[in-house]
Amino acid sequence: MTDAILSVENLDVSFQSHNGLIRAVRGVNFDLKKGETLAIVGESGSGKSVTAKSIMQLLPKKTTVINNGSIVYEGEDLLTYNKKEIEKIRGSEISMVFQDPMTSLNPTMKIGKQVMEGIIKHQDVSKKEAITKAKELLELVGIPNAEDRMSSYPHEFSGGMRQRVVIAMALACDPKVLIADEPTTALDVTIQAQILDLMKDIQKKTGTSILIITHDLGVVVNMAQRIAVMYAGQIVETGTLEELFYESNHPYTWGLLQSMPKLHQDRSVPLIPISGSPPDVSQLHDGCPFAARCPYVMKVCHSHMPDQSKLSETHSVACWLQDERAPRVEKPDLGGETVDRTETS
Amino acid sequence: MVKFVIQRLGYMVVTLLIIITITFFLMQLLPGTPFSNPEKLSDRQLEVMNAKYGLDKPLAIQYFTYLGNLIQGDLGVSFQSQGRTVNAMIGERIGPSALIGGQGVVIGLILGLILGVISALKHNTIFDYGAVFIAVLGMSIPSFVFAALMQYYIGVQWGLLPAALWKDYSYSIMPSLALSVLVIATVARFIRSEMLEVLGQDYVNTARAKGIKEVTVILRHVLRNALIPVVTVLGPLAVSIMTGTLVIEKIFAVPGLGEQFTLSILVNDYSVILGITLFYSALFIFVIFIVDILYGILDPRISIGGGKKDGTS
Amino acid sequence: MIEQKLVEVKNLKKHFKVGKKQLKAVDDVTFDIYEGETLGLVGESGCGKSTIGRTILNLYHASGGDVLYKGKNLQEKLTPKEEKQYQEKMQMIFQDPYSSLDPRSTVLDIVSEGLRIHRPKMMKKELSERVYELLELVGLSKNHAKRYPHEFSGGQRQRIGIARSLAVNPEFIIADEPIAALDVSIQAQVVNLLKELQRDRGLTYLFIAHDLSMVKYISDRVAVMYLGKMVELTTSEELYQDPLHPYTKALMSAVPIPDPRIEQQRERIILTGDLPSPMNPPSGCSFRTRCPLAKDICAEVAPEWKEVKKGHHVACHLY
Amino acid sequence: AGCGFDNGSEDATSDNEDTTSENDTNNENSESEGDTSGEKVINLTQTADIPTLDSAHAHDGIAFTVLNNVNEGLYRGNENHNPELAMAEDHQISEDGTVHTFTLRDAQWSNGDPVTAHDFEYSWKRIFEVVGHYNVMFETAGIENASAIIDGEKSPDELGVVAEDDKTLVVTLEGPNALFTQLLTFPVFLPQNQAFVEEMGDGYGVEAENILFNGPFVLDSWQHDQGWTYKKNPNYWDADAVNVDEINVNVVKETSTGVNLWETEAVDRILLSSAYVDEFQSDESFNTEVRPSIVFMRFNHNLEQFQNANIRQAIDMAIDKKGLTDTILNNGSVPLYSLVPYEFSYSPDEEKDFRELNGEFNQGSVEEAQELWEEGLSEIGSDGFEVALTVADDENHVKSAEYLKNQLETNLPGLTLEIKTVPFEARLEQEKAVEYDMVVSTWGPDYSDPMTYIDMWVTDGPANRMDYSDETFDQLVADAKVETDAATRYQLMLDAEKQLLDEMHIAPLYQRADSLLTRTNIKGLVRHPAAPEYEYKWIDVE
Amino acid sequence: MAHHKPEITDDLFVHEPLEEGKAEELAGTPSNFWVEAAKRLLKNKGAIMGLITIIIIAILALVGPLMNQYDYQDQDLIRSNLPPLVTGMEWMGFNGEDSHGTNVYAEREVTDAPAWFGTDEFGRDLWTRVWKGTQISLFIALTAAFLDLVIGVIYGGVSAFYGGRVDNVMQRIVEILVGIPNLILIILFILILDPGITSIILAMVITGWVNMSRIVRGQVLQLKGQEFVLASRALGASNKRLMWKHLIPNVMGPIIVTLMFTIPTAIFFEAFLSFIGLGLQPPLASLGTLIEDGYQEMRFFSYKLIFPAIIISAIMISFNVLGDGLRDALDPKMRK
Ligand SMILES: Nc1ncnc2c1ncn2[C@@H]1O[C@H](COP(=O)(O)OP(=O)(O)OP(=O)(O)O)[C@@H](O)[C@H]1O
Ligand SMILES: Nc1ncnc2c1ncn2[C@@H]1O[C@H](COP(=O)(O)OP(=O)(O)OP(=O)(O)O)[C@@H](O)[C@H]1O
Ligand SMILES: [Mg+2]
Ligand SMILES: [Mg+2]
Repeated sequence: MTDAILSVENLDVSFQSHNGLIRAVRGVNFDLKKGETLAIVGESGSGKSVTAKSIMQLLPKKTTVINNGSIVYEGEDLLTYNKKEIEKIRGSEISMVFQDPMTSLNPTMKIGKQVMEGIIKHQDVSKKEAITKAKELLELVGIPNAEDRMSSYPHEFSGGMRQRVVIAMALACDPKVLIADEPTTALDVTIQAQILDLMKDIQKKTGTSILIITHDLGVVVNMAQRIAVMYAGQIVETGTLEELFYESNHPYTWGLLQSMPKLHQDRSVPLIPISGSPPDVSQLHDGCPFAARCPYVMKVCHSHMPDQSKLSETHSVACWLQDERAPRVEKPDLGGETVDRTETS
Repeated sequence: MVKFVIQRLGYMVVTLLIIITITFFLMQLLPGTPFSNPEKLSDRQLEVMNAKYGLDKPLAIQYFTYLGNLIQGDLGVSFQSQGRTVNAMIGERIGPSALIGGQGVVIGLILGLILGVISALKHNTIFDYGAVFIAVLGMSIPSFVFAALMQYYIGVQWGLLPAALWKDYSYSIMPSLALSVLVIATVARFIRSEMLEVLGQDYVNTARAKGIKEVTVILRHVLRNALIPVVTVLGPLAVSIMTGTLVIEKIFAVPGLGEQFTLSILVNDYSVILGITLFYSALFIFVIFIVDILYGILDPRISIGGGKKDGTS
Repeated sequence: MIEQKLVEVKNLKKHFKVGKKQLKAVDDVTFDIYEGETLGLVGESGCGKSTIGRTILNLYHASGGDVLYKGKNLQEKLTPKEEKQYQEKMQMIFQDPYSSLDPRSTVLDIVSEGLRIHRPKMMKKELSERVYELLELVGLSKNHAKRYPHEFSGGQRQRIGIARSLAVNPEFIIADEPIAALDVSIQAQVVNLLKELQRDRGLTYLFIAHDLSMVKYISDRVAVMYLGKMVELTTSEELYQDPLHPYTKALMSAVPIPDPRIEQQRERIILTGDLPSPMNPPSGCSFRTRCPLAKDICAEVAPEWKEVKKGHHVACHLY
Repeated sequence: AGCGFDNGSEDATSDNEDTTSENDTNNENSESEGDTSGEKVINLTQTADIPTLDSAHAHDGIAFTVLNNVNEGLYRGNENHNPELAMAEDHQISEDGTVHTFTLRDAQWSNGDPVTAHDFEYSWKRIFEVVGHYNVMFETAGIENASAIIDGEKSPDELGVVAEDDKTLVVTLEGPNALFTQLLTFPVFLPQNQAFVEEMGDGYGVEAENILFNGPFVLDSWQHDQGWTYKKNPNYWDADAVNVDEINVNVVKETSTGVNLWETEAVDRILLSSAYVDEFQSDESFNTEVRPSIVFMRFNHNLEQFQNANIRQAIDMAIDKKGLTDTILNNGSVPLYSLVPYEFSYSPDEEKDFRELNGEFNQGSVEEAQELWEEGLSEIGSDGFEVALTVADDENHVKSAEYLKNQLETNLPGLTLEIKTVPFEARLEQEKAVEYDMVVSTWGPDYSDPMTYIDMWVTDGPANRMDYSDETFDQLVADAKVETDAATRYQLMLDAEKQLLDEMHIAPLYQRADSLLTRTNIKGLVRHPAAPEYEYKWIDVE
Repeated sequence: MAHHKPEITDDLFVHEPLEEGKAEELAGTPSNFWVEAAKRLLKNKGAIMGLITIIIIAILALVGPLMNQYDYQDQDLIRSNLPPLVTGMEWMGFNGEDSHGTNVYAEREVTDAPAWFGTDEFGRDLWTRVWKGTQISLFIALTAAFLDLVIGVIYGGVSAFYGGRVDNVMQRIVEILVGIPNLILIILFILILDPGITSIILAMVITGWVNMSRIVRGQVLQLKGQEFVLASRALGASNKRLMWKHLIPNVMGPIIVTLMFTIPTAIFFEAFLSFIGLGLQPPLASLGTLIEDGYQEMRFFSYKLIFPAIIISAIMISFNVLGDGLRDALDPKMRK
């Protein structure tokens, strides 16, 4: 626990907009440990990207209000850093990969140059060395003919290759923390598998800590050791993979797990969706944000925010059901696959 | 690529031919004859003049004769300034126009760029509004009023620059400034909206995430991409400015092409009208062609001859 | 299952002209869709799935081949009346709930558009009655009819799209990745709705998707495409238990399964290399550049589309 | 026929006549600053470039002025606008007044060749070969066979001019002509050096280097559309009379630009538009120069209402011409009640102004005009009508038209006037085709004689342009043309004007004047009433 | 944290779902696109000021000429060239003094109503003429813009909608049209037709619509590929329906914005025509002709230039700012 390299404490981020304050992130807490992969899951608009961007301080200064909290990296609060200091951290200590490989590369700049940019900025190397380093990086992420392809433009690469370039850029200065914001959402499954594999490989080699953001539980399972589930700007449950998949305690987590078809799901049995739609973050009330969609909702949920309850060293959940006054509820069958049908291919 | 260029050139020639044809016949509808001061020319003399310049022949013959000469690069002689070739007239006139126009475009580009960038970076602040206001003002005041004010204050009252005429380099500054106003306004507005657009792109954040300085991000990633679309407006704008703007040339007594053109239309100097039209259209079409190619060079996504390969944005 | 063919696709081709080149988005594809079934269609992005769907509906003109609907060849010249008739029978649900609804039209206008076109005599009142009915059917209320699309969430929008396609009483619906753009917690809502409608109205679906677990759940049979060609087609059970084509195998293994225990024991076939460009597909079998089992012949001859087991078609030199 | 040709009479494009075509110049002098050599330099302005310097083709005031100052013919106009011997040292006239023998003085072209009688003969005949614009001047001058050559009946070779030797030029006229010496100052009669012209071919007169000089100045440089520079010609026979060393002419098209240049002392003489008159009126550099060019309205004589004398007279009388010149134009222009302008021509015997002799026509009050109007209307059986007034799109003309519309509509009940502004060329076209109701026209003299105004109106004359036809008038003009007695001829012309204006076949408006700023130290600038307009020979800077 | 607060009582821990369907309820009142755009526009102070200015100017253009006893063409030489005089506003320079400081009213003993904006050399009241001119300029501009709109929208729409060969041919025509110097076309128009407002408008329209057609074409090309168009096609919608029901309403935003910029361009252009002498038939005046006249006399009678120049600039700025504001308000990207 003490080996957290990055801890986000009580982070609270809002945006000023024409329709008033949008509270995108509301009191988020989590630690990222050295060498581990933490996944943040949650649906669209739940504040995943905002959390990631506030670590990198990439949110638009004018409209962003960080009301509260700290982001501690190696003992220092990044939120207190000035522009210069944060530029030093960015790319070298903490780097980030964005969701869409199609748009995260500058279309008018050669690949090689884009990769070298960070190297030149953070490392005291000659141009030649930077070129060599860039080439190595591209090879590392599996770009064939790296040397030639350095002078290609992004549009000459396929989506998967572009995403690999983006990863190469992020890895350029051996960052201690890699934040990957939906790094494979835009890619095909077979390509996605390649990229995820690549990230794991690299982590093995460099010991980087990865914060991966996704809404695809499959990807989470593939990559992460621990998971944080976000809903409407809050982390509603955190725990290890096993804890969340087999012992989860939050109705939203249950809903997520249930709504996905199992591999052997009988086609005649309907899926169990979460009713309703995700909340509008600009119009949240006091209570638990999931209350409106929760099948177990209680009176208290409408008016009061539940606190985090610690279920184990690694597992905590924010739900009134954990309160001893709450009625016991039957956990739904999450249909943990029985292990007999494993080898499918 | 070579094939593309040849094809495009072919297109250009055809377009020019059509333009010339239309202009040739339209021009005949202008009232009056090409001979100046016809008030005192007798009919008999007009006849002789017409015969001399081939104007007595059927239009179709005149047209083909013209085309024939054109192919040999001969634009004919002016009816108004007898004996002077149109080639020479354009040659002489284009210099001053191109100089003041070129300088105007450069000044306008630089100032417009600065204004546009400030306004985009300080979006929705007082700077932004200020820059937008200047730009709008630049587009709002008729250029002759602006030029006249400048001439009076800078030239006459403060005596900083020569008020008018065309002698040495210093005479080109004020006309250039007057011309640059429109360019400043256009460029500033364009850059502003393009920058705002580009600033919202993912790759800008990606660049920032690399830890590069904000200035570098703006210069290297934002500005360059924002500038590309400016090329499309700037090309034709530059042509129209550099081929002469009547008003400015008249006010500053600059012997430029725009002034000549208007004059020729008013006195029916057919060969000069045609010559300048041809020159202007050719330049225009050519610049559009160059813009297309430049666009392809600036924006590697555009494949010349193909169009955008895939939606990258 | 009644083995009554509803749609027969024969040697369908759709080539686009891109610049000077031909892009074979769909290249010689043959399959049938039976009445009342759901045929899943999977494949990577850009392999031609949507193009097949649109060509069947005649939104694109086929470059070759035939599409038969109940035995009637739709590629032949149809009278306007016939054309309308088939437009009524075949509908489409689109991938993107954001761009598939006209932002300037109300829900009422959107849902009733088909009725206005095909039942021009319908009274206004009747029309809105019918729209309310449809909205209720897809789980929205009639209060929503006066609203504009941007006021709805993704899931609701997709339901509007479904209501639109149902308005004209179709028999056959092409669902082009109808859930791809939706939040996970919403996807199940839509899938359930589609299944329900199929049960109640005897609809036939061509369900295009790339989420294999959903496809498996919803489809009776699944077809797999790669670079404009169909590589495998069989029942969904068979496909998951016994995929034949190396590409299908890789695809199945690449799908991450949201269950740590299974996932830990899974073996992956990680393909190397990237998708070739459809502008210049590899010679012979188009998958050979990434195929772990490629042989010499694969580079030379394009494999035939054959039925290797009953109801199990594959195009691969290994079989 | 002799319609005029001439200098800018109507000025080609605009009516400020002065501005555009006519020559006018605004010039001026004063040493330009920075010139430390003590040279006398004058900076003038022009409103357009020189179209050509080939005297055979020259047809506008600017070219005439330039030619007049860089070349010299047999005669040159003096300070009083009277012809004086120039290249000719001596001029002998035969008894019957038809054979004129000129003896040339020793003079040189700027390339060193002597100026010979052959140069005159060559030049004069060449005009017919190239069909110069103003070959009609030879017809007006009555030179033998000129008319026949123009009509294509004889060849140019047969023109009545012969160089008997290098120094002797003999010109034969078809009859005696009172205007002959006067006409000889006109630039078509300038000599040309045959060898040089032939060497230059089509390029003759197109650049400063493409022409030879034998006048008081040489053209030192000529930058098209920008300006040109005269330098004193040291080889000129009368070089001692020339005072300035250099004259720069700049092409400036906008009056406001000219004013700004004046204020920065870049130029020494400018033409003002009326807008500036108020501002500079009290300036000591300000002066107005009344020009012989006239502005008047033509009535379309094919229209029923304009065949009625009362109506024409009413229209003319209803206009407050003084208001027009003093308030609207405000540039020194003079109200005109006649055809021949003031101070243009003086009777041969008494030296009286033509105007003084013939007086002013159709003067009267608004009430009188209204009476005429009523009468006219009842004669044509109408209670009013609408007519269009066509004007060229020149500032002063348009202003005048606006004023006329208001005056006529207010003073003549039942009259509606619609103004039609058209480009200059279009106005001419419509005028020549007589496709207008009323049109604001201009006319300037081709030579200093009333005939230049009067013979316009003969039946079917090319300058008639309103289908006016009057036998008495035609007869008077024909008689005047052959009359050898100066006094009788003058009377015939006076009668002709009366004939035209007694019933106001045209409505004169005003006689144009130019408002100018001229540096007070500039003296000796001569401005002739007819082309060539300006004489720089005696100009000086004090 | 909340549950430490005393009010969390045991009785709160009972199952209480929201009423059925509540979760599906949409927040807020139904709003349509235009209403929202209008709201966004209202928040843009610049644009609103522009709009208000335009309205004020438009109203003055209509009633201004009626506000005193002078007609725009009444001449009176006694009143020639009177400087502006507004009783009570002498301190602002409306003091009836010319540039030499002489009170012209006193000097000429003019006793009838003062000219608020001064008079011209004919003694015509400039207040009346300026507003009359504004009226005419706005009329010309609006008509030209409207014609541009109609032609441009149809041309651009058809070109993009049918695409392929049709588009190719139509775009070539545009290229040629743009290549012919429009001064020639304009002069021809003005000469062939009778000079006047109609020919000025037609001359402006002859090439003016090209810009609009380009914008529309670009937009339609983009929209054509959108799925909602395909969806409508799949339902069997005719081309006509697609065009009018789906495409045109969706390009309305850019069209309106373009229109906002077309109007000042047209006013400007009319002023340019006046500069080269191809403007209106007197005694009609437009802002352009007034400026052109005033510019000649700007040193001595500066008021002749200043008032029309201020108004023309105000119109331009207002339309530009309004156009910018509309662009922001109507831009779908600006919507959340
Ligand atoms: N710059 C911003 N200004 C205003 N609101 C913002 C801004 N960035 C994000 N938001 C809002 O904050 C909320 C959280 O956004 P965020 O991007 O973090 O969601 P997410 O969980 O990453 O969703 P997705 O899965 O769609 O990427 C959203 O409602 C979003 O609209
Ligand atoms: N109108 C068109 N013009 C040219 N090429 C097209 C057109 N529509 C599709 N294509 C091309 O045809 C190929 C197949 O496209 P299609 O949209 O059918 O793929 P898809 O399988 O539906 O992909 P996705 O999963 O991304 O929707 C792609 O390469 C695409 O670029
Ligand atoms: Mg996100
Ligand atoms: Mg698709």
